[in-house]
Amino acid sequence: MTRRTARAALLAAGELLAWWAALALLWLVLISTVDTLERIVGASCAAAGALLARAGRRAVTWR
Amino acid sequence: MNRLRLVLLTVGGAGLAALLVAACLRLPDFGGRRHPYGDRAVHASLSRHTANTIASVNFDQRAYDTLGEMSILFAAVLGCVVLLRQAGDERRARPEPAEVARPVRRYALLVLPVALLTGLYVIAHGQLSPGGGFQGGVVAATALHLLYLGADYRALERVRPLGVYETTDSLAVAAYLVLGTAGVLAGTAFLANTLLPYGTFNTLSSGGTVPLLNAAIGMEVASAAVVLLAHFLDQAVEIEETTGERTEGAHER
Amino acid sequence: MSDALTVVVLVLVAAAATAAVAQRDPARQALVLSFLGVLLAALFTVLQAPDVGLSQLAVGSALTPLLIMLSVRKVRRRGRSKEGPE
Amino acid sequence: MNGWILAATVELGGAGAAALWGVTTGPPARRVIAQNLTTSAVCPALLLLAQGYGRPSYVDLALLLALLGPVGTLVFARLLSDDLAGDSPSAWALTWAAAALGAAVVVALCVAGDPGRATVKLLVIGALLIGGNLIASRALAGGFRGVAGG
Repeated sequence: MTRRTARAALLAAGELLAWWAALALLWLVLISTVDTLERIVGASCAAAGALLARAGRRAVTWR
Repeated sequence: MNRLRLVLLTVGGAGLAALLVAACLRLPDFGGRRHPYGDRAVHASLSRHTANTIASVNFDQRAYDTLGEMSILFAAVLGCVVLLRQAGDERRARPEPAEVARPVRRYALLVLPVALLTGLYVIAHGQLSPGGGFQGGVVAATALHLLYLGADYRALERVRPLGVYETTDSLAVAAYLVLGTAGVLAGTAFLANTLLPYGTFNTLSSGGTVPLLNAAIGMEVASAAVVLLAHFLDQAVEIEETTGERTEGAHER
Repeated sequence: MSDALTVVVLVLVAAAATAAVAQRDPARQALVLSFLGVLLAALFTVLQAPDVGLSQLAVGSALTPLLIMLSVRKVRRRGRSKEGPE
Repeated sequence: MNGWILAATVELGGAGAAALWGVTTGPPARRVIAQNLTTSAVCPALLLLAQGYGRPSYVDLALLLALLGPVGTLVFARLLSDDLAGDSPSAWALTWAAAALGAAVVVALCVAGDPGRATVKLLVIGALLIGGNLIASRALAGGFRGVAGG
């Protein structure tokens, strides 16, 4: 049981991390000049996007 | 009655046409070289380190006008919420699950976060490049509705707690007002851009309060659009009149 | 010479706006309206007003069609329930 | 006026007039196809204009259109699915021609500009435009058959 939950948590973390990395890369492509604040804002926006991506995926397949 | 309406329309139209022609005759020529207002606006915007002059006009030089526009949107959405509420003779039917073709569903799930990120990018860079709170907020709100288009209404309802968006809407309006009042407390004027340092030109932190006001407007517009569309969707998908309920229910299944 | 572009887009916008008014069915009007919205965004870009163009694009390409088509669906559903089962 | 703006004029005039004619006449099936092709007609023109005016920030308009244009077509495909059920509208030749136009413009702009993050941004816009166009065409050609009440 614990093994299964651990596995599920790992999968969830992996999914979120993959989305976060892809979206953060996309943010770096969209902006023109890169500085620290830009990176921080981009990382948080990518995190919001990753959460929404996972929530949307679960909402559609969970039935 | 019909005739009266026509006469009224003609009189009103003629008056409007006369005023428009009179205004057109006094306009400066199209594509001229002299822009007295534009030059002053650009100068003021550059002196406050705001790269996008339009953002400077909207959120600094004429931030009070934007407050009015924001209140209009807020009041309009409030009116729609009141008008489109579930009435006594209406009942709520569970929305039916829909089977959407697989590529369309995958596209919706893929574009959903990309559109949200683009909306946030447009909001955050309002003072640097074309865009701002309104445009980005609408894009972010539209992104959420890809779930309805690519799957069904139940999927959208699962990621959209409506109360949160209603609260965010009000909080964002309050945030704009608080930022304005902070100017008064700091000893200048309502919504005056003197609170924060102007920052380095053409970076995310430039423009003083412009990015903060932009973010407030972005939050307000995004949640207002979500709330508005939620009530339209409720009416179009869920809410049914109870008259002839049984036959209609049988027909719909 | 660059006026040619302005003229082309202005003529297209005028034609599309007239066509949108001339349609009788709201669903078809919504189709022409969304086309008009995208064209207007191009016109604003040509007139060097990208901020307004972005607003028009954001509102006109997906949000307005969705609002109109949801209203059309509601009206049609109500019309069907008034008639009773077919 | 430079070559980019001239290309945008020709592209916008030709494709815009064709789309206007398609969207205002004929059965609903033809109108939604024309509405879908609007995105593929105007988005490359916006990219060309950004290059012609020398303003990289105008590319954001094309990005938003490439994202939201197909969403608008999905709205019509979903909420008009009853009207479209009779003759499922598909015009794959036109769709692929529009995709080729978008690809050609994006490639031309990538070659003309310096390689860098701006090039990647152009490629992202091109991918969104072509992918969205194809998916919207797929949705029109019976992608919402299983949608009844919702």
